[in-house]
Amino acid sequence: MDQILTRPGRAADSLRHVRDDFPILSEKVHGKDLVFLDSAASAQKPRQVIDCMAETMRTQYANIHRGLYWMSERTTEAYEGVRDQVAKFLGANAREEIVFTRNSTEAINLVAHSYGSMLRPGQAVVVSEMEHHANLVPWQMLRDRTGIELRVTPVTDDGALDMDALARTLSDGRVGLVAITHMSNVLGTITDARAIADMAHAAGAKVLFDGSQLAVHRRVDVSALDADFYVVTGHKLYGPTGIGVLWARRELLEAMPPFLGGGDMISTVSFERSTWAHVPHKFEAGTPAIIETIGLGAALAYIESIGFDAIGAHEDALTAYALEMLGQVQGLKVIGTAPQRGGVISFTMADVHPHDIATLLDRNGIAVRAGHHCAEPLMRRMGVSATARASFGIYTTPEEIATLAATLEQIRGFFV
Amino acid sequence: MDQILTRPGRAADSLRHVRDDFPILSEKVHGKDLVFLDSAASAQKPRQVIDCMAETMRTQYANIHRGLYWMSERTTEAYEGVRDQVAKFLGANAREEIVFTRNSTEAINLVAHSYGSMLRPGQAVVVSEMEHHANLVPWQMLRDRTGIELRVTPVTDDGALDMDALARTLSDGRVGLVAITHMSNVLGTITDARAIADMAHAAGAKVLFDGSQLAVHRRVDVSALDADFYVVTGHKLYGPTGIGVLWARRELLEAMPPFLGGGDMISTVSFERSTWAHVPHKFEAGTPAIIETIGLGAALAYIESIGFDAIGAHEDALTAYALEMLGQVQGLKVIGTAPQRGGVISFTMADVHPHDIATLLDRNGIAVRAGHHCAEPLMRRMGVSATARASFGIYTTPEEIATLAATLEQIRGFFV
Amino acid sequence: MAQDDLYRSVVLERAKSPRHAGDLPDAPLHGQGGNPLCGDRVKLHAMVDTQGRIATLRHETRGCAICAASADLMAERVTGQGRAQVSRLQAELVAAVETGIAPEGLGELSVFAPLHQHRSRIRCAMLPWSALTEMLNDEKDR
Amino acid sequence: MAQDDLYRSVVLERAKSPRHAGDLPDAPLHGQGGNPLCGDRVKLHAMVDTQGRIATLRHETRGCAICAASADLMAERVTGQGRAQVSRLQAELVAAVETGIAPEGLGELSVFAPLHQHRSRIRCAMLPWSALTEMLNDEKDR
Ligand SMILES: Cc1ncc(COP(=O)(O)O)c(C=O)c1O
Ligand SMILES: Cc1ncc(COP(=O)(O)O)c(C=O)c1O
Repeated sequence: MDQILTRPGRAADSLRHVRDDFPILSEKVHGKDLVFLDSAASAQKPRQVIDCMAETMRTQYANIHRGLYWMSERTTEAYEGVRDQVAKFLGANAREEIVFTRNSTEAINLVAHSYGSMLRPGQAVVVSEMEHHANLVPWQMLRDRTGIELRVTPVTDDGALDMDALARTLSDGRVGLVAITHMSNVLGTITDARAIADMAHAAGAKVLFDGSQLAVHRRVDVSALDADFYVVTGHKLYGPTGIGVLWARRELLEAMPPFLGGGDMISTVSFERSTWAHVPHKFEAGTPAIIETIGLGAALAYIESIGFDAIGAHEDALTAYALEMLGQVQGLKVIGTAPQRGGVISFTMADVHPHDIATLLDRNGIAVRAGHHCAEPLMRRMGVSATARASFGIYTTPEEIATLAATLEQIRGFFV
Repeated sequence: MDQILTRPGRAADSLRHVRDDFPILSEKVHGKDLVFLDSAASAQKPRQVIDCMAETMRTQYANIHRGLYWMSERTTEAYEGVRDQVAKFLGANAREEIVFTRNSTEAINLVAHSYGSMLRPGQAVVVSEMEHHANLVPWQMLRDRTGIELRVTPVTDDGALDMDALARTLSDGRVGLVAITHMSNVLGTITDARAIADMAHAAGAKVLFDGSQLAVHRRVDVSALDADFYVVTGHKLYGPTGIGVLWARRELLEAMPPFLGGGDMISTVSFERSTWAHVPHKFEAGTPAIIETIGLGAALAYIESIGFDAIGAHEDALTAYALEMLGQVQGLKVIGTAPQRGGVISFTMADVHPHDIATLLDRNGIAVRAGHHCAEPLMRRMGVSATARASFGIYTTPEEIATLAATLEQIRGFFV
Repeated sequence: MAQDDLYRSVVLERAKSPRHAGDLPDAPLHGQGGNPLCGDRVKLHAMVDTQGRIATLRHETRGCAICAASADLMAERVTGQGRAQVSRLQAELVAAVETGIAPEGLGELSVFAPLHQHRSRIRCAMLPWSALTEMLNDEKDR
Repeated sequence: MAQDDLYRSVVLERAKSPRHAGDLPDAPLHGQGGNPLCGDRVKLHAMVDTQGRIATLRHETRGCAICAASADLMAERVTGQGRAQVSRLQAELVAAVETGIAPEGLGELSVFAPLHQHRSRIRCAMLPWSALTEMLNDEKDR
């Protein structure tokens, strides 16, 4: 294991300079160089984002939308400018289709509350077996509130979405919404969103994609996917915490009742009744995460400056390399081997508990996640109680993956 | 008006050094020194907060709660440490009573959805005539969803809460919750929260205080107030956007159903059903505003380092001075003259439209708010369609107030 | 503070003593516009000549000085003009408030150009114009 | 990576080949504890002597090495001890994992002290102890 088998070449190396943009990557952990392989949980932040947020607070900040003065107008412009940027980033038709939320979770809850209230008992929502709790629990809660049906469509043993089974799930025409991940945070599987959208639409259902993972690694084009709802979360996109995005077709947003009430989402208010602002403001109650939204803008600009071609090539090369390297570790089993996949690799290693793997890796400066990854039902489906998971970002290097594999080999040595 | 009548003395000057902590205060606007008098909409941020957030992202960041590695554990500690800090800041009995939200608006919506779902038709929620939309619209939406009654309790002509009327509103014993501001963002009125709580409790109702404004200016002690719910918002507390707080009695939080579903708020999940985490985590779904929460901790530490004694003395002196100075401006009328009041002053000036006042002040570098201040029904109650509003923070100086008054006098001169 | 270049005397005078304010009960054309955010309201009443040109325009404006002056200056300026000219003028005014540079021929309306530094007030100046355009379009559709 | 000081051989050995694992079907005392987050589960079975001291303790542990080793070392250490001694030991172990410094007399249990650098794993080591305390308290309350 000490010899490196197939070092990815140019593709993976081309992003080497981006490491300089991430100050945290030069930190030490337990006296070792940090090897951060938990980007799927949350990515690190480039100085472009950090500096943008700090600069905003230092020189150009005030509450937005209602201020009739310079600072407020400039901050409003910066905030609303990010809406344009996000619309472009996701391939949306109009800026009005972009609603800012705290994170993906809130975006999905917004849809579950608002669009969900338009579903009628007898109608069903379909989720898949590989959903993150964020795309399962809100629908369970909707079911328990309103009496709609919740259907779970299966994955195959290698962790792909079972498209035949999905067709059967949709066949009775009672499905109102299909809510499925665009990339699994456990298996790394990338689903065929366009095919899912076509099937859903043919069955008269709307479709929501949880793009929390995918949007970090591939260009999203909601128009090309023919999606109805799409959610992403800023902190995985190298952006700040506290900011996420719901994209939805304008006519859906217009038909949907508001979710949270308060300032900024109203048109007029009297004690008796209130009328709602136009979309997207109808869905943004109260003072939003202004600084974080502006920080998200910096993150998207940063990603665009690298480009998804380079990002995709880098991560594909890394993933192939990692699968090969990890495949050499004795007793290591990768959970999730669908052909379409990204740089999120879950694994078990012989009898070593994933928590012990994570702690022992951490003692060597290597950060991986271990547990159920907020996907408990998927764990049961795959026949494991927990996995360890390494996930990659634009700053991940082949050397880091080699270090991971070598350290895993040593850990295994401890336990035999 | 050029001579300064009663310059506040030591009290108001004692915080002069804090201006150095706020980089934005040395910015220019339209070529003039910025005079920022819109802190009630959102406060500026001290470098202690800016640096803390930047430093967190530079050296110590990872997703929290589920990470079994150093970076995640340290970030979790920092995040959960702020919960202790907030509990202390608000005089809570236990850290478990602190729920992090995006802002006050979301905190109130959380209560309206969750506690609100436990109210039964026939029961009523009481709000006052001086509520911000954030503490009115969520209750209207609850009423429209569930059929509870919404009652509005009046204010007196000077803008105090009419306590006799409140007593009558409560007298039929059907009120489940009284939701009232602790300080008006328009009138500056500070309500007698303890007396309101006693009346509510005597009538068998719970009580929620909207502390968005008050907590910035006075020490809050939820135990001494005998409150049941209390909300604050970080961005007014010199902290980041994207972070707010709901405090609630533990037994209430435990009895309440969750609001948003997703990761981190569950105990176990299966496709059939899920069980909820302990409070407060039951109410914090998904990746929270980690960096903003840590930034809020820095803001609270900053406030505590100055102390509410100094803050109160400073702001009381400023407010008295401002009322005197503004009182000298011809045609200027202060809206809201309750005896108990803080540093938020709404006014009209002869026939000059508040929007023209705001723009003309802005051209002189002075930022005030103008409009309905997210309190449209209160505007109607006070017989105005809009007001201009100057509001003060720890960095406001008597000179700034003198500049405001002198500039208003000039503006009035234009219009006669 | 010297006499302010945005609130120049023409704006203040027109706001205080409008020359084209009032009702035209017998006029065939009526329009209105409002901005719920700031409470500005404009009502328009117009007579049109046989060629479709505005013969008389009166406004009733409740709102800020920018809006009131804009309505009054608009009434003056569009008198004798047809729909095409109105929409060209409106476009020029938009250009002026967006850039701060008044196109040639905007005349007194160029007093609003400094609004480009006060973006939240642009709609105050534009409200009478959008009400006018809407009224003329309604008339065409009839 | 050298042999790791947290995962010292005693931890690995006890996790792999526990000396006190198993059931005690006829035992009067049974307890259990679990951590839903990581799936660790501990079942305890105990005989108590006439003075209330633990005569035999067996554990059935499913979970990580830290938890399994902790259960086994605990079973060994508390045999012959009464409730007061158990709770003193537990307190000492807490002090060790919180500070990284093992109090005198903690003996082999001090192997867990490095957990103070791995705070998320502390509950793995403490799970058997909280199950034990709960079992002994239940017995007292009966
Ligand atoms: C009294 C009052 N309540 C509620 C709010 C809403 O605060 P936020 O927008 O941060 O949710 C505000 C601030 O605008 C306020 O002044
Ligand atoms: C696939 C997927 N969906 C949803 C989420 C939830 O994201 P957030 O916690 O930012 O709301 C995550 C991240 O944990 C995820 O990986």
